Amino acid sequence: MDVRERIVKRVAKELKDGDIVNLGIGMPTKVANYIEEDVEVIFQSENGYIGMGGAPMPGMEDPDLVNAGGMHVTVKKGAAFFDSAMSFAIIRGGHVDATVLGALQVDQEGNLANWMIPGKMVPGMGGAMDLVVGAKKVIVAMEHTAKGNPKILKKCHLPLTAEKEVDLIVTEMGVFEVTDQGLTLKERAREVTLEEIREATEADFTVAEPLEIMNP
Amino acid sequence: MDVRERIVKRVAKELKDGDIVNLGIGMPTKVANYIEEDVEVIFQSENGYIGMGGAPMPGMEDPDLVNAGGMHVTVKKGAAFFDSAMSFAIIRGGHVDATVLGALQVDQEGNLANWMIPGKMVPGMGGAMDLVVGAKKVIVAMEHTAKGNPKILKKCHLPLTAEKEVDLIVTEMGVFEVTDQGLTLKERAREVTLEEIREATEADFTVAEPLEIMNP
Amino acid sequence: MEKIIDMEQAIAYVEDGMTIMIGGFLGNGVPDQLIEAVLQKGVKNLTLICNDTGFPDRGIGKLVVNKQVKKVMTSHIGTNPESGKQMHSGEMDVRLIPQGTLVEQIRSAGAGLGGFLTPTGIGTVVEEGKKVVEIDGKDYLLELPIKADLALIRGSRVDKKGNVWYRNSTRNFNPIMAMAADRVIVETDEVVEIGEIDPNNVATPHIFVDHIVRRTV
Amino acid sequence: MEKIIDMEQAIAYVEDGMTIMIGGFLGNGVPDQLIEAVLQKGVKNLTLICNDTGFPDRGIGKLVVNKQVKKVMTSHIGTNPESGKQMHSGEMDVRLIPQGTLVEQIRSAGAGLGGFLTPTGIGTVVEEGKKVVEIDGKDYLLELPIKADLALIRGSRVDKKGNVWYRNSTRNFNPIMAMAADRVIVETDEVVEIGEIDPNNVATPHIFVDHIVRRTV
Repeated sequence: MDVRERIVKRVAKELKDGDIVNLGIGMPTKVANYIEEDVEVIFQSENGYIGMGGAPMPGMEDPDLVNAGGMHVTVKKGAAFFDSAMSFAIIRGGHVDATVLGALQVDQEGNLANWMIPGKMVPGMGGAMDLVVGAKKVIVAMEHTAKGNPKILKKCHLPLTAEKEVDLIVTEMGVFEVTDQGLTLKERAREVTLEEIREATEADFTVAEPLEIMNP
Repeated sequence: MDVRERIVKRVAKELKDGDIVNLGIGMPTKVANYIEEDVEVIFQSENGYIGMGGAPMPGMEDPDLVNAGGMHVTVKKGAAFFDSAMSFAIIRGGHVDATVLGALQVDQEGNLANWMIPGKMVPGMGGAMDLVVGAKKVIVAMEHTAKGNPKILKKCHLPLTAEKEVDLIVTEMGVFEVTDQGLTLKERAREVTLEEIREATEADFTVAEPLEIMNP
Repeated sequence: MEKIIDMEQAIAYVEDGMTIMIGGFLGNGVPDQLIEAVLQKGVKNLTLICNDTGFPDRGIGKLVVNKQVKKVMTSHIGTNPESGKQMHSGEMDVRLIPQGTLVEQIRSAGAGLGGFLTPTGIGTVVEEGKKVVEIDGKDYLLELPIKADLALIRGSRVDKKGNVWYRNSTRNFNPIMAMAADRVIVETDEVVEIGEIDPNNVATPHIFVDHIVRRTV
Repeated sequence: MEKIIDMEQAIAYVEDGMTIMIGGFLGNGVPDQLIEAVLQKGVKNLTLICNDTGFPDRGIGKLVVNKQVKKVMTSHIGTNPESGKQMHSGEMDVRLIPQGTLVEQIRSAGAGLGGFLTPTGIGTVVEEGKKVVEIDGKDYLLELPIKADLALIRGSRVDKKGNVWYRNSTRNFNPIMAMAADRVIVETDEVVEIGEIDPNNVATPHIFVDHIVRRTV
């Protein structure tokens, strides 16, 4: 299983039947492909609807229907469209159960940085700041390191997306829960040792007892 | 012509083609009956629509369609319904050109009191406070006196609906404009003398030159 | 999840001391059958949030007459003399709120805002106890969000997923209240299959609706 | 009043230095033909308010590439490298605003509010220069209204009175911007007779729309 597949497969398990979920652009979008058969998740798209489905068959694209990444998608029966003010009322108002986003950095206080690298890459925050503040559960899905450097830090140094809002961090190496006391490693990937995780992680963390195996 | 008919007939002349107008409950509602043939006014109802028409034929009442007074009405072709948040966005946001309301008291600073008499009558303000603050032009339509006592005062003593928002006062005796300098009597009813108006009015006012005749 | 429940199941969610939003405007678009059930259940010490207290013999007003209401946040009580009587006797705490402010406070709660600045009420008794904020030389009142434990709303047509469509002036406060309560029960004239309401014409998206109760004739 | 005008009449309303809202989301629901006309007219020093700056070769982005934009208030410029380049060179003033805050600021202007309190942006650079207000122990940013001289929006179907209906995800910022500009021009795929859009399904009531321009194929 490749690294990204492992991550999104694990994230998918966090989503419960009936959950209203917003998936960020990029890797998080793929979470939709790994949701259990008997679990019905309602996907919210920040550009104005609930009930987002998968990609259309080639040639069946609807020019009036894109996701928040501008890609053509479909909607499921029972979908509902609305304007951006309502969309963000839903997001900021706590009506989204979970959001899954990538990160440049995340730290042991649950701070998240995922929208800019000063002087280098400034795409803008789009809807990310609202999502992270408003969603009941914020799941960061990312590779554990970038070019060998830890991304799970004691303290983010890139500009923040939000303060102390991250609840769960899922990487190819393991799963961390963010609590008021800091990070707890809840699961590790089968072939990775605790020592290897410590080496790849700058943040302090405690280890759950027992430490479960990720995607067993 | 009876007193109230004279008032609403004069108020109707203030409404211009294309104006979006909200009429208060009671006498102001009757203004709709006196609008010139070639003037198309769009009536807004605070309970959630534009394009309000007149009363339905007896037996043709739609149970799902009432005005802000709870009375059955009709809508014109091209009407649009919306929720109360949008209705008051329209009202407070300056999208209503004119509102016509009754008053218990109005004063020379343009203050209006029309929603309660402490210890006696406290119906609540409903949408009146928003309307008076939000409408571009606030027209008070009322009888000049109550049981012989002036209602146009130097200073309102009943609790205010809004401060300095009234633009025009129309009574059966005449028409006053409210300016930053105070009241100006612009028109008088044909059979009423200036002296009689002064006696029935507590507020100071100047008299326009020439003083026109109301509803000539 | 099955959202359609019967009146008995619905009314089990209503308890003494709850804060309840009730949709409607002077009896129009009011969930009367849910109100009737609240009346029959006889729960007490309710805090109601509603545009108006209706009429003594119709809708929300009956709860006032039956002395089930401890406090009401509303824009108008003039059509129900019993509300005024209980206000003056001190039996019921009546908070009169400008209609536009009331609906925006409810929206604010539903939209996760901490409040908003409105020009409405400046220079009036509505200002009392509130913070005045000057923006660009103009004064505004800071008004805070209002939420509820339960919202009882009325929809003209609801699909089995809970998407709601409203007819004519029955919409009023209903879609806004649906955003701002922990539990939302919609009373409807008509339940339709999922997909029968065009997704572009849904006024209350199904995620806001917990339960659907069909009206009985 | 006849609201249907042609592109030439529409574009006469666009002037140098104007503040213009443009609806759409990453090219979806964008009034491209109006944008094309603004491009052809070559007006300069525009301040744009829009969700994103689109793509270099499509929609709003072309105005950036053509250096007609002095300032932009937007939530995302990542799909248009030219926006980033002009931001870094100082040619264009880019104000990045969280999407939910941006749309609420526009609504706030349209709704006559003086601003609102949002938790979004607390503890981030978005906080800079803004007032922080604590409500019930939680911090919020005070965000102010944003209005425009002109809004260019896109509607799927418009009746001759100006009532607008939007299809699918093309709605986005369009109805909100229609509330907050002195003049609103809607570009549409389809003009229908008055009454053809069910009054219950109108998303932008006609009072917000000044002019209607038909798209040409």
